[in-house]
Amino acid sequence: MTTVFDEVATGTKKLTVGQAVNRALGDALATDERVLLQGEDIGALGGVYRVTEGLAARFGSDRVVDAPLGESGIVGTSIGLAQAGFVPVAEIQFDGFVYPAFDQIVSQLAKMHSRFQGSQQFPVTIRLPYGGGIGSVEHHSESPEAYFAHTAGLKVVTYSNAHDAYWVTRAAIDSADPVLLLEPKKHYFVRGEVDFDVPTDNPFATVEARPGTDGTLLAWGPQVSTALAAAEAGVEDGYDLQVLDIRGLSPLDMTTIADAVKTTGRAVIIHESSTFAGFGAEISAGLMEQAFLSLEAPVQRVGGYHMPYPPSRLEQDYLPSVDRILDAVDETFTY
Amino acid sequence: MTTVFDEVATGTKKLTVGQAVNRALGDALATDERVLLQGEDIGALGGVYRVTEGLAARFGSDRVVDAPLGESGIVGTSIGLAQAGFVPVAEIQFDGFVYPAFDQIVSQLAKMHSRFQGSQQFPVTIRLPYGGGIGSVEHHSESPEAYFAHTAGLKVVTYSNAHDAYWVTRAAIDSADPVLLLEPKKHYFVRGEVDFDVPTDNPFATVEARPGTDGTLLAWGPQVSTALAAAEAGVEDGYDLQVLDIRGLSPLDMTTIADAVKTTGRAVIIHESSTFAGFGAEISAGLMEQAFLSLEAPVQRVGGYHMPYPPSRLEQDYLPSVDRILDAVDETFTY
Amino acid sequence: MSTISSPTGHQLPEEAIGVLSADGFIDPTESAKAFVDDATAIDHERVAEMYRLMANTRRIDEEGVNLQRQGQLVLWTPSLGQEAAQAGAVTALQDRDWIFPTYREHVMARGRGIPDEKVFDFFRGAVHAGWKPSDYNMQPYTVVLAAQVPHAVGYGWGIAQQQRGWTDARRAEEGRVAVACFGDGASTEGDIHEAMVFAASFDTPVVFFIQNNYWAISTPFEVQSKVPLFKRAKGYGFEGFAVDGNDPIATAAVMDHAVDHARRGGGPVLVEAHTYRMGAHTTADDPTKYRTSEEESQYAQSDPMVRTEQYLRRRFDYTDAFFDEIAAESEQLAVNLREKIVDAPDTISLREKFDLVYAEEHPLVDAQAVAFDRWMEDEDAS
Amino acid sequence: MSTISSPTGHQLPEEAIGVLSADGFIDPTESAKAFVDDATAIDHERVAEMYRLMANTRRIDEEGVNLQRQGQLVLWTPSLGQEAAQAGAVTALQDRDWIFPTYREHVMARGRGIPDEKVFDFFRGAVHAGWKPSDYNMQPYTVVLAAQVPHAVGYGWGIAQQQRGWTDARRAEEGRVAVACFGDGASTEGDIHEAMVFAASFDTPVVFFIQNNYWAISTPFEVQSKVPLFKRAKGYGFEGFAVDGNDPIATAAVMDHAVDHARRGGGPVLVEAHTYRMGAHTTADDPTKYRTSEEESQYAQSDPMVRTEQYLRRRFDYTDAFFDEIAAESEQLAVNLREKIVDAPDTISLREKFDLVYAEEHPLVDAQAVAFDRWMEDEDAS
Ligand SMILES: Cc1ncc(C[n+]2csc(CCOP(=O)(O)OP(=O)(O)O)c2C)c(N)n1
Ligand SMILES: Cc1ncc(C[n+]2csc(CCOP(=O)(O)OP(=O)(O)O)c2C)c(N)n1
Ligand SMILES: [Mg+2]
Ligand SMILES: [Mg+2]
Repeated sequence: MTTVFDEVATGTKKLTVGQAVNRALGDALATDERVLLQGEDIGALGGVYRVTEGLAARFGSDRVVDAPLGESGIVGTSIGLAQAGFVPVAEIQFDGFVYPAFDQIVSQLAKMHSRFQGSQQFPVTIRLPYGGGIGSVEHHSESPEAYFAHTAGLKVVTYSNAHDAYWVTRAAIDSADPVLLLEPKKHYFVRGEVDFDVPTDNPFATVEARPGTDGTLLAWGPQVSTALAAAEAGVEDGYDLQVLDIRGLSPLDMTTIADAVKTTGRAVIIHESSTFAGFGAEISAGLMEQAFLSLEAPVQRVGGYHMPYPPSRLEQDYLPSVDRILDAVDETFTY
Repeated sequence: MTTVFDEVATGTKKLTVGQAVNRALGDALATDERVLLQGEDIGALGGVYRVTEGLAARFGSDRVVDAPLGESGIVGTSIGLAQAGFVPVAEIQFDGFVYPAFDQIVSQLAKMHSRFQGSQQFPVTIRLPYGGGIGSVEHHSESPEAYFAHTAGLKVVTYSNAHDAYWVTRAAIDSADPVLLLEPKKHYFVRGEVDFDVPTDNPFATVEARPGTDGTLLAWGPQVSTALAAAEAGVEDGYDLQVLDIRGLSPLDMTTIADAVKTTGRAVIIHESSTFAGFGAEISAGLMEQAFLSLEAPVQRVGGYHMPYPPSRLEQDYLPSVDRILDAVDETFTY
Repeated sequence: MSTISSPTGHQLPEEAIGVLSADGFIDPTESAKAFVDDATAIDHERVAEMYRLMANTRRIDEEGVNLQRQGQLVLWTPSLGQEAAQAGAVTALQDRDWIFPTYREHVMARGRGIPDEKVFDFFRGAVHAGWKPSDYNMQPYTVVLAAQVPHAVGYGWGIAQQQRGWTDARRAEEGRVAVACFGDGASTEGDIHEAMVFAASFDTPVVFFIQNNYWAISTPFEVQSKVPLFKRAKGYGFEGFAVDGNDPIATAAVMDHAVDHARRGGGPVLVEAHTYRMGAHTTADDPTKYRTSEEESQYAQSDPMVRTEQYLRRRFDYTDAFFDEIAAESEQLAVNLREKIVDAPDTISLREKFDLVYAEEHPLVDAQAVAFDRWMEDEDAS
Repeated sequence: MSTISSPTGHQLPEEAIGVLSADGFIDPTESAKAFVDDATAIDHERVAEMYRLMANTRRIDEEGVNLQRQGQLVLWTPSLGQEAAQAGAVTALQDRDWIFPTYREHVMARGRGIPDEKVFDFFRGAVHAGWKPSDYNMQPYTVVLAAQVPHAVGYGWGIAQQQRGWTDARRAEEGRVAVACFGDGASTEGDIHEAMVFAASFDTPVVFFIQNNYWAISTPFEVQSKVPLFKRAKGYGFEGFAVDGNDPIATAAVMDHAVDHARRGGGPVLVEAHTYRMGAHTTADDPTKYRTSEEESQYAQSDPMVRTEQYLRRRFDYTDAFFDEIAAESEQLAVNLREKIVDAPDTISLREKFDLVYAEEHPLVDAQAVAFDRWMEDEDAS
């Protein structure tokens, strides 16, 4: 799937999200010899989604390393590699396989900088393909962002298109702090324009994906496209809906979000994982605190139900849909 | 510390929280031969807080088992024990040591009933002493409720006094579903009246710990006492504050909470872990959805800062305090 | 002797117990001594039954690949090449024993009498668990590597307690054993280690049954370990065996021994069956990216089904009649399966899933179910 | 020979390498053969240095218990009884090597020149990490059992890459080694296993240094394993040694060998030092609940400090003068420490902690810090 590139990218190119990530990883490896990739099957195979295709051949199996099959070991050794001066980029193969590494992420990696009183940096990036709608078996479709965003010391970021895939990945690797990089895997094969000129904005900021005045749809990663489709469909119902693409969950660009919702007065938050104690709750609570007087109606959440991610034949009923989003928008107009 | 009891409890007694838990565990062991306790140091030592003192001697080291030192093993084997017909009660020694078991809790235990289409129950209780303010070293003072409450399939419960310690523990063990039982360890030595008559209410419901009309303080576990102290101190400032004691985080008794806040119009949520994407966010978002029109002011959150739990000399600056709570109440009166 | 040396350098470890040559002659390895008599004493009925399980499953396996290509399945995990190992293991068990499988134990599922369509319900994305575990004393397939292994140990711990004080005779009659299956890749996960520590500590009747098929997706075994995995057992204080997993009678004899040892209360045992994943990891995999066709064709020569057939012919004078019958039976199974699977409806709706999250009531789930009902009605109406 | 058989049944494993008897005579164990020469060749300066580390630390350790009783510390973890093991290990290292300790490596911290008060800052709840790791090439104490062990392996992996292609001479001069410390209890954690797999897979220069002190709080070693832990190594394909950890010269010689092996690029090694936790687990512990005083007094007889003193006297004619000097020095250290610790102020404020959560800016943390400032001002004003 992925083309292998030989030089650091420049100009503008049409790439899939997966190719953009591949290019970002390749450019990071090419420009900083401290960068080391490890993960299950990322070498000869190029990853189960071919996102790392060609990188082992180009940079050597010393820098693009097929790890033994232990997620805690992958994250734990990445911490040690950082202590030895490396900039590790660890891949966890699927969302549902990150939990064996939870202690090393939440209790070690996230806390090391603070624990060591800043005397050592831990620029570890954990790449985690996430999200559903891909018709796969159990544990391949989860959205664990809430578990991680709560964790101080960790940055949690994502993106929804090829351009951002490139720049968010570069920024994650460049970050002096540990970053959990959530990759919307159902978009790996979605193509878009990537501009390789260094962006002027912060790649982790929240950006407007579509302007609108009647209400704001807030989404990230795989659900930005659903939000955009809902906004489009909403036109027929007479709604002019704004869509915000949240790239950084931690840090969360609450200023941009609150300012936007203050203008529209209505907000619907969309995400795939269960709404209960999900990350949408933080945004809703944040709007409560920062935009209360401007709210025309309670902020609504559209997300997964309070159940484990269902078998794939049922996932379309489980995931947020255009109709469910517009229903929530309707609800805000009953106030 | 704990007295060892020989018969199933009856009547009313004054006990510490730790003694009440000890009694609940003993009564469960005495009344149901399927109950099996396992955990690190729970046998001869009686647990690092002596909460299981005397139980191994009374029920045998086959039923009160010193486990090898692996948290994932403790939870993983508890799942298997449940499949063999046992009712396992697993202790994880401290909040900060639960993360190595995260996969077994979140991805296995919580999902098994749903995965198996209800053909098998998993009545596993995980006892987890939690919370800070005890002057201990790193990882002994955390409040990880948000990580677990988000997880469908798991019940997450806690309590704030000796009476509830007894009944919430009994109910957790009786539950046909897996329960994460958060034990407010700083209260282990706090004494209270325990009424052993079977309670008429649901032990996981939210209850009013103090009536009040000007605003509602919402807290659970170790912070209920802080909330009560704040309500008391608030009298001087002219506030008549209600305090709700939230025992079930999942299921969360949102009806009681919303009804209460609809009456008072103001709410402050108090918890120890970082507020960002903490469990308070869910309550705030829930109030947004269910009590919007009755809110006189935005719901406030008072909790830990966005940092790892600090060294113990600094914890009093980190934890919610009466002053910080009243400050938040003041804030709601600026609207 | 059935030593295999592969392009990636693997070779049956010298400690591996093997009895049959690749073409089905009795030709024991050095290390097989203690097991040759037991292995060769396995009667023809059991060998034939193993062959049947292997042949039936291989045909269904092929159908799995086909059905996935035709869009009927979301995924399929071929057991191609690993049939002898699984057949040897499952025929060593009593019905009352419990199996804790990975996602590739199709021969074992068949050995337990699990209908193919139940296995396939999982792979067509209809359910997370294809069958009711207690109907077959086999836990549904687990996808998170190694996670089922502590479950097996906990189960074994429980039955060890229930069997405390039993006489040897009663153990032999009624004693149960848990078999924990996992692969060479999964062996690296921390859960495997904790499971082994707990198993040793509580003397649980658990057989750790490793299918070392030399690959974990694209990762060769050498990345996980430079020494065979049976050697891990000694470090926990129990016995470990390496067996030629493509040799059905060697595997059966070693598993018989291991299961018997566990059943008598002797504690855990580890059996590492050296086999080879002849197919792709799953239908989503492309082995050409990471292994050579020479390697694949070399292993094709040690095909366990061929070996079993040869043994039946040579030692027990089985003839074409038998093999033709099995082939026809297998074909019929495939036909039946297709009928049941192609365009099969959902077995459960999302609405029903609400009621399965908890055994007891949960107000939030109930409220969401009500909202879901209302929503579905609106959808139908519009 | 210094075999110990305890009330709970432990005994030095027969494979354990021991050179000194409990009273300091040279009396090697059967298994010590390969190490006797190296051990007895250790010069008196090193033995004296080990003794100094042990004696100084023991006095400070005592002070730890006192200071905790007096409310100056939140907790103290005595190293009492484990001094020889740690002294043998730390003196086997070069300054450039890295140590990844648990929370009980006080002799090793001293060996690295870490000032006592920095160690105590951790135990008085002032900081989570007592010292700047790169100042001493020693990671701060880790509380989550086993978590530091994959870090050591990752560090070793990193340096192995940096040292690729180095000549043997350069390795000997500049090569670095990582030492991963853990206890018998921690050995059960899954992280230990994954760390060992990674270490073997990447041939990392890591020495796994286990202090098997036979207790994990109240849990006897038998619960973790029925066989000594050095046996685990073989299952991963590297070498493991058991050593009498109360014998300073045996431990030193075995650690010298292990470190040298790792330094030359030979990959990981495991050393299990059999010792005994003579004190409580921590000041919060009460060993009378779970072990007998007979057991404690039996182990008191193999006190490593006595043994080292006897050896210095017998073999190297050290006299009272030396021991008195060390005692005086130790006393002075304790006095100095008390001065620095009693009622010592915070070393850092919560306000400063805000700036340490992230290396880069984080708007939420910044906003909270501003709010915290405002809040503190209000508090001060009111
Ligand atoms: C915890 C976890 N990590 C990663 C995966 C993704 N994954 C599925 S199968 C597989 C390889 C497993 O190899 P092995 O254990 O040898 O079994 P095999 O597939 O060869 O039968 C991987 C990495 C997973 N399922 N679970
Ligand atoms: C993951 C984890 N689980 C539990 C604990 C609590 N705990 C602290 S020390 C200890 C015993 C450790 O025993 P061992 O590894 O033998 O080391 P020792 O204390 O004997 O030096 C336990 C259970 C912990 N710190 N970390
Ligand atoms: Mg494999
Ligand atoms: Mg110990």
